[in-house]
Amino acid sequence: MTERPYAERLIEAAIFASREPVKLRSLANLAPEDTDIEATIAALRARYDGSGVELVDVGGGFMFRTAPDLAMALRKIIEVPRRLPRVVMETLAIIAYHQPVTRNEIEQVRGASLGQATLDALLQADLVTPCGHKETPGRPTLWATTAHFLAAFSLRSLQDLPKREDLLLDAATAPPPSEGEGAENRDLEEEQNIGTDAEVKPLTADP
Amino acid sequence: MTERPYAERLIEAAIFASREPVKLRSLANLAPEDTDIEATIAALRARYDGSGVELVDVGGGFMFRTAPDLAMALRKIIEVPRRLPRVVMETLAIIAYHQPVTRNEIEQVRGASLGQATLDALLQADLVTPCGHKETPGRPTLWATTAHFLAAFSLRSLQDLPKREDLLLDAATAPPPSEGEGAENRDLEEEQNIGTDAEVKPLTADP
Amino acid sequence: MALVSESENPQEERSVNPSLILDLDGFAGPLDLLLDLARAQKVDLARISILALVEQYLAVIENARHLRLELAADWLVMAAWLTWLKSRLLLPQDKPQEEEGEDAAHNLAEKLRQLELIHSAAAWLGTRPLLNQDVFARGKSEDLTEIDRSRLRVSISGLLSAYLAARSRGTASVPYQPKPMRFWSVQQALQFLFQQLHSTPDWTDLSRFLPEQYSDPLASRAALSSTFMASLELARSGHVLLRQTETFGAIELRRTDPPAAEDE
Repeated sequence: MTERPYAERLIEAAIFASREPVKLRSLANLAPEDTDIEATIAALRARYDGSGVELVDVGGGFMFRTAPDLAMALRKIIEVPRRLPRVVMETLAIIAYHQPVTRNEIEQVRGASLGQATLDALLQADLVTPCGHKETPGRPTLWATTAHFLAAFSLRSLQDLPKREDLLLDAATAPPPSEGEGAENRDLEEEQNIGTDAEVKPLTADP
Repeated sequence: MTERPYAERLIEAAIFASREPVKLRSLANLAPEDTDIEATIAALRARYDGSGVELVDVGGGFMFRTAPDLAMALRKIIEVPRRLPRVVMETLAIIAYHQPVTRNEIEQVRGASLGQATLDALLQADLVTPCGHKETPGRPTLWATTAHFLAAFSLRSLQDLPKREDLLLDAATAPPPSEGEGAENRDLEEEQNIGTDAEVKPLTADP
Repeated sequence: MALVSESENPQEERSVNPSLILDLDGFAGPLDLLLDLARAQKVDLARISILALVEQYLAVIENARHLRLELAADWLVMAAWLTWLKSRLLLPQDKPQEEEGEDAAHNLAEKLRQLELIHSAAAWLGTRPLLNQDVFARGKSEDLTEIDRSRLRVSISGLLSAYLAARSRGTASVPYQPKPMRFWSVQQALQFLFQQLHSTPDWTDLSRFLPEQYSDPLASRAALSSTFMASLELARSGHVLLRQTETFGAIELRRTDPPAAEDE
C-alpha cells in the first residue's frame, strides 16, 4: 500500500493509540493547520470499512473498535464482563432519561427500592456518577450518566437516546401519549408524577 | 474498500483488542481451521503498511502500534514540576536558616540523621553548595544555599526569608536548653551564624 | 423479597392466567407486576381498566400469600392501596370520592406508562452494541505522554513549614547520644591537683582537693579515687610527697619544691 497522507496517518495514530474516544478538537490541534479534519476522518473511515476494526463516532469523540460481527469469535479470547441484569439496566435507563435524579426519584419511577448492589454495579461499570446535591431537605445526591456511558452504549451524545414517543411507539400497543413530548416535558411530567401526594405515596417502596 | 477475508478481519480485531501481544498459536486457534495464518498476517501487515499504525512482531507475539515516525508529533509533553521530598525540603530549610552549617549540625536540628541522597538531591538541584570547612576537629564541610536557591524561591536575598523568631512563635514557651554540652555548643554556633542572639537561644533543640 | 433476582423473562412465565403466577421474584416490585398485568390486557395504558387490574393484582397477591407468608411489605402496601382505590371506583354515587378515585387511577396509569417507558428504554439500550461485549476498544492504550519533571515546584511557604517541621521534630526526638561521663576523671583530678599545688606548700589532706559539686555518693567516691590516683601519679613524677600516718588514716600531700613544680 502506498504511503497515506501525513495528516491522515497522524489522526489515525492518535485515535488508534487511545482506548477512549478522542475529541475532534484534540485531533484538530494535532493535525497540520490546513488539514480538512472532516474529510480526513471520512477517508480514514472509508479505509477501515470492511476490515476487522472500524472507526466510530461515540461519546463525543472518535475511536476504533472491532467490527460487531466478530464479537462472538472474540469473546473466546477476550474476557468480557457480565452483562448487566435487567434491574440494573432499568435503573440506568431511569438515570439516563431523568438525570440529574435522586435515589428517591429513581425508586418512585420503578416503584421499588434501589438496591445497593444495583448502584454498586452501575458505579463499578463507570456508567453513572454523582453530580451534586438537590437543594431540597436532606440535600440528596443527584445522579447522572458518565461520558463512559455514551461510549459503552455506542452513543454520540445523550441526544442519541430515543425520544419518549419513539420508545412508546415501539412498545407494542401503546399509542403515543396525548401531550406534546420532548426533553422539556420530561421534567414536567416527572414533577407531576413524583410530586408526592396522597395517591402516589402508597406506590413508594417502604423504606 | 472491499470486505476483507474473515480470517484476516478476525485476526486484525483480536490483535487490536488484546491487552498483550497475541501469540501466533492463539491466532491459529482463533482463525478458521484451513486458514494460512502466516499468509494472513502478511496480508494484514501489508494492509497497514504506509498507514499511521503498524503490525509488529514483538517476540512474544503480534501487536499493533503507532508508526514510530509519528511519535514526536503524537507525544504530549506534560510538565509536572517536581516537588522536593519532605526530607530534602527540611534539610534545605535548615541550611537556609543556619548556613554555613555542617552536616552534623543539620542532623542536630532535624533530630534525624541526614542521608547522602538528600544532600545529593540538593546539590543536583543546585540549591546548596559546599562553602569551606569548619575549623574544628575533622574539618567538616560547611553548607550554604546557592544563588539559584534565591531564584527558585523568588527571593532577592536571604534577608527576604522571614526571621526565625517570626516563625517560631512558641519561642517563649520552649523549654530552655538543659545541661549538657551539645546545647551550649550549638547556641554558640547559631550566634555566630545568624547573629540573632537572645531570641534564638531558647529555641535551640535540646540534644 | 429479592428485588434484584432475575428470572429470564417474566412475561413468558406469567402466562394467560395471572392467578398462576406465584413467583413474584421475577418482578422488580409491585409496580412492575402491575405493569405486566396491564400489558396482558393489551390495551392502551391510558385506557386500561384499573378495576380489572386491581382484581388481578389482589388475586396474585392472595395466591402468593397462601404459599409465602413472608411477602414483602411493598407488595402488601400496594395491595392495601389498590383495595382502597377499588372501593373509591366502585362508589360512583359519592361525587368527591369518585373524583378522588379517578385521580388516583389516572396517577396509577401515568406511573405505569412511565415505567413502561423505562422498560422500553432499558430494552433499547440492551440492543446497542455494548462496549467490551459486542465491540471491543483497543486492548491497551499507548501512552504517548511524556512527563517533564525537570522544573521544581517549590514555595517559600513549603520551605518554612519544612523548617518548622524539622525544628519541632528535632525538639521532640533527638538521635541517641550516650550520656556524657559525669565522673571526675584522673585527668581532671591531675589537672586540678596540679593547679592547687601552688597554694598548698604544706601538708594538706587529700580530701581538700576533691571537687565539691557531687551529691551522688558514687560520683564522690569516684572523685576520691581519681584524686588518689592523681596524687600517686604526681608523687611518682616527684611533684608531691605523700604521707599516711596510720592505717586507714587521712592521706596528706605537700608539694616537693616550688621551682620543680613550675618547671613542669
